[in-house]
Amino acid sequence: MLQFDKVSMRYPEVGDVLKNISFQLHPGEMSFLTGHSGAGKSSLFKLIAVMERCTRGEIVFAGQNLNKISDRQIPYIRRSMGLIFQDYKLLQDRTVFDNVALPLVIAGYRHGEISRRVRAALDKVGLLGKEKKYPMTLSGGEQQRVGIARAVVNKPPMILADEPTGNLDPELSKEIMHLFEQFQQVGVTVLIASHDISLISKMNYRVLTLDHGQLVAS
Amino acid sequence: MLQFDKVSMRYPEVGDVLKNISFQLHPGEMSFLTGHSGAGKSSLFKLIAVMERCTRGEIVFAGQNLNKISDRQIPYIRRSMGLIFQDYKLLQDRTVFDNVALPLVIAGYRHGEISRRVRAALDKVGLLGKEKKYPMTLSGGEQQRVGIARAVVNKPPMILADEPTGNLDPELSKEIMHLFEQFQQVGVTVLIASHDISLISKMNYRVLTLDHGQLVAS
Amino acid sequence: MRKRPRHQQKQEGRQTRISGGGFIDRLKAYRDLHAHALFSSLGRLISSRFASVMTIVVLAIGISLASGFYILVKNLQQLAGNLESSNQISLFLKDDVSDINAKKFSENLKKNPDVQEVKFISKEQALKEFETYSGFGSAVKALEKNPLPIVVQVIPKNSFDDEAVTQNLFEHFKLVPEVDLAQMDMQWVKRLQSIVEVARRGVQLLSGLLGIGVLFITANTIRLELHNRREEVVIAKLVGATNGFIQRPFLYSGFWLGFFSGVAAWFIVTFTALVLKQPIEKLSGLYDGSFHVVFLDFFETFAMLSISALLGMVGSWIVVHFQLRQLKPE
Amino acid sequence: MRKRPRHQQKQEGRQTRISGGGFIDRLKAYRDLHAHALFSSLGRLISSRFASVMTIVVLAIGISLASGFYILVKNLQQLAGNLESSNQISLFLKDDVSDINAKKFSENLKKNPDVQEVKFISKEQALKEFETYSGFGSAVKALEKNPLPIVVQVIPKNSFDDEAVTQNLFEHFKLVPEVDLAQMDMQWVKRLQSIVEVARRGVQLLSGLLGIGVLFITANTIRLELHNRREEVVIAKLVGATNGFIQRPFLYSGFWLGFFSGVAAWFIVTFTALVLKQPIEKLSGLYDGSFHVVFLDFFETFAMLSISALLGMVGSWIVVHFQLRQLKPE
Ligand SMILES: Nc1ncnc2c1ncn2[C@@H]1O[C@H](COP(=O)(O)OP(=O)(O)OP(=O)(O)O)[C@@H](O)[C@H]1O
Ligand SMILES: Nc1ncnc2c1ncn2[C@@H]1O[C@H](COP(=O)(O)OP(=O)(O)OP(=O)(O)O)[C@@H](O)[C@H]1O
Ligand SMILES: [Mg+2]
Ligand SMILES: [Mg+2]
Repeated sequence: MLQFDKVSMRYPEVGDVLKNISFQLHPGEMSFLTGHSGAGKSSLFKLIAVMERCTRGEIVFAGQNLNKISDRQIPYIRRSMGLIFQDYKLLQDRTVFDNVALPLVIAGYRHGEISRRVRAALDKVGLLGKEKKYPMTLSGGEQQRVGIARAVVNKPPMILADEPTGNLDPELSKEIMHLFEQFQQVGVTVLIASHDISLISKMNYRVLTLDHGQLVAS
Repeated sequence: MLQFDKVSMRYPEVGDVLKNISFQLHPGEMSFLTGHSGAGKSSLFKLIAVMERCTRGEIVFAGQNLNKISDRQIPYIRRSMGLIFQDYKLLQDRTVFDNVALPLVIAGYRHGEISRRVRAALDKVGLLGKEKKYPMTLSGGEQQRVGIARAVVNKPPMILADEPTGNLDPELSKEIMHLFEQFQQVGVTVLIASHDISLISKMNYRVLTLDHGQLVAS
Repeated sequence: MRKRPRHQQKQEGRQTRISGGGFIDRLKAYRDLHAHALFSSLGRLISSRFASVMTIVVLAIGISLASGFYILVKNLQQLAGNLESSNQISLFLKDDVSDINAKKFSENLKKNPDVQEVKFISKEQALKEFETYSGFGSAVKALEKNPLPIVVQVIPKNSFDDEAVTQNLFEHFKLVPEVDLAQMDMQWVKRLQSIVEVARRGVQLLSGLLGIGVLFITANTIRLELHNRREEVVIAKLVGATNGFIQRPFLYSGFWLGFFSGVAAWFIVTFTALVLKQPIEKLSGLYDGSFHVVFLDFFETFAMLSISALLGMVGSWIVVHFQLRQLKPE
Repeated sequence: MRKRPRHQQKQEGRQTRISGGGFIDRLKAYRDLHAHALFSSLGRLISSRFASVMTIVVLAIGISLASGFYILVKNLQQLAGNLESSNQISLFLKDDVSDINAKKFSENLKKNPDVQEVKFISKEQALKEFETYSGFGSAVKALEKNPLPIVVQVIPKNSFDDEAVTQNLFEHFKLVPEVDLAQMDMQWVKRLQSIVEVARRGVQLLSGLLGIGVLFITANTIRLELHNRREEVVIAKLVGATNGFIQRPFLYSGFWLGFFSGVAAWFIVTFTALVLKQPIEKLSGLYDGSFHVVFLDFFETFAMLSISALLGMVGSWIVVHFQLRQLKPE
């Protein structure tokens, strides 16, 4: 599903933030990505979502070489990924419903279908009943869960979650992780960046560890 | 330093989010605030920072009744609190230095003094050398630490930290908590909202627990 | 070898685009998207009422100035049309031509295909006119005998080449035996040309300035709105929106802004014209009263609204097109 | 009982404001804050060059239209000044007054305090003038004897109440024995009044429109900028900024925007006037050549720049003042 081959990435001002990274995720595999603050986890996610391009190496996603796709193709690539961002990235002037519905509206789903799917996704993250509220009037953890609902609403073949439980209490964190496990069980590839080592260690999945941009354990 | 007396708070659309809260923080005391996602932790902080007003009860901060102060006095109240926000609230188009310097500029410090203090604060959170970068080019954890540096730069008599370690690795979280302890030791009152129960339980401080807007343990 | 994987990518891209259902369903969904963008952009304008009204007023001022100038030119042209009658030839007949012969002569002139109008002025009429217009009126009354000749004023036909026709006629009249003296009112023609020249240049310059102004204001407003909504644009891009999807609501916003500004401008222009109508016609009454203020007719009103809406869309397209390329998620 | 704690709060509030150092230090810090806001707002404008240039062009168009109208009025007034000489009285002397007596009479008139200018026109001059201006020139040549009287044209002194003075003089001249007939050129006066009336109304309306326009555009630009920077405003409020601190950079932004727009408008106006100067003066040459296009003088240029800068500040103040109250951290 996803393959990194000797990938390096450089920000002009700070130098290489990812160095010579190689790994492979099989379809339906679930894995964690850890590392200290500033290790390069979010940068790796940006490469996969083509928000940045790598300076060396090759990234292949679903059979497509991400180095070689054109700007016009990027939207269609992104539609097959569910992205959960560290800073949520919600639209502040749209309701929870509209936020979660956005990927479906963009993909051109009909109204009834959108409504059904959004409700199902919100139910999964425990926010049913908050559809009409605006992100500003939600607690930090609730906003984070809206972001999760948006990522899973169009059932993408791959989910990339950047620190999805940073603002959730331990109980809820466990539930969300369980949600990801459910997706994995129906064949979705899941990659989760997280600091919550106690939680990760309790779950028995592969852990990729970054240290100053290098993959030190896999 | 801070006293809540039967405080309730209501959002028109959702009803009471804080119910009949009473507690007291003595000057130089450090305590934690926990509770499930949506319990009302951030709302309680908003009351202290006069971002919202309570519907019933009284809040006294540093001898001033926060219910009775006028809009013109609010800025001066806020200058005596170091606020750390769950969503960082950094200025995206200003450098790290300018972000951290903001409270000092507002309070009218001279240039040399500002520079000295900002450097000291950034050093404490391990970001010395990143002064010239913009928040957008920092990792999530680095941004969170910029927010912490800004809160402590003008040495306020009270620090209010909302989820200050949500995006930090366990190592760094411990260091930041240690930083708060140092402040407490020189007489600063510290209140920290956190989900990180394993970290909280290791440190031996008072824990206030909220459950659906009610204080259930203290 | 390299071409192949690219092709496959494209197909896959298209497949993800097709979200269940057949061609008809996709078409319906597409229509839904457009209708949604059209009305949601209107709703957005209404919900931020204060902001929209300010923008519309600013645009309306620009548009109403531009169409005000258009009306000015239109009225000037009408005026110039009136003044063209000054492009005439006066024939002073010989003293020995009798009144009856003079009348006959002028009747004959009317048959000339180049002549549009002929005005016969008897000696008595000439004296009266002279009294009225010359400023020496009372002095004339002291005259013992009417010294003025019979005058026949000839207005040449309007044609594509006015000056040449007038000149030809003039040369012809010089040789007519009854005519003592033919005189062309050339000074009037020259003055008219100068006035028209000045008006033309001034209006050109100002219209250019205002056209640029309206485009700039629309573009600037949309640019600022885009800047305001860059978060939204970035997020939409991140969840897979194409540039087309993102552009649409901005283009419709531009359309609505332009359209409503056009409507507001119509009111401003009409109001201004109504206020100015009375003194202008009073003034014109002092001359010969043939001048009436003209407004925008139905077709021109329609054109104004269309052009405003179009300018709004073009302005927003320019900005969206150039800025969208720059707005990358990072 | 209630008043007391309030008082204490206020004092404490003030104390937190004083951040170390004495009065002089605070004054210096305050000056620093202002200088910082002034130059940082300039730096911000320069760093967002494209946006600033667009805003400035939009404002400059408004300002240049307004000052263009000002120049128009100024030139119209100059023109009206020329035409005022039409507000004259023509005295037709009796046939039996000899040339020498007539000259003497006109010399005497000059001593009248209400009279500004006296023009003596002999019979021969009158005939010549008549030939040139009446349109019956050639007909006059056919006259055996000059039928025209001596004419003395009197221009009354300019005064606050022109019409009354003219009327008085007119009544006086009627009774003078040498004068056969006194005639006031009233039609010209009426026409002039009508023209001035129309111009005045039009210019008033348009200037009002444009003044509102400039204010609106500035206010709108600042509003959008404020909207763009509401995050910044909210954050500054959260770390203890007073409304004054937050307002300052916006006011200075408004100042710079207005000032630079004024400069740009000066160039636009000067360029336009230079382009129009030639055809207008050519036109004026056809009359009597006494009309010259006037531009903005030094004082007016200064006033224009000051007013633009002021409008910029006022516009931003209005918006900042009203919107800042609404922008609460939540
Ligand atoms: N756009 C950028 N321009 C320049 N440097 C950047 C940019 N984004 C990130 N960096 C730098 O790259 C390094 C890695 O950042 P990244 O966001 O990948 O870390 P992370 O592993 O996600 O950390 P955290 O756990 O704190 O979120 C950091 O030192 C950061 O300062
Ligand atoms: N501005 C608002 N308007 C209406 N409701 C609000 C507003 N802010 C918060 N709420 C609601 O109040 C409740 C408490 O929110 P609060 O942010 O205090 O929770 P929290 O304890 O900080 O949660 P978390 O740990 O997820 O940040 C939530 O249910 C939230 O939806
Ligand atoms: Mg990160
Ligand atoms: Mg919270």
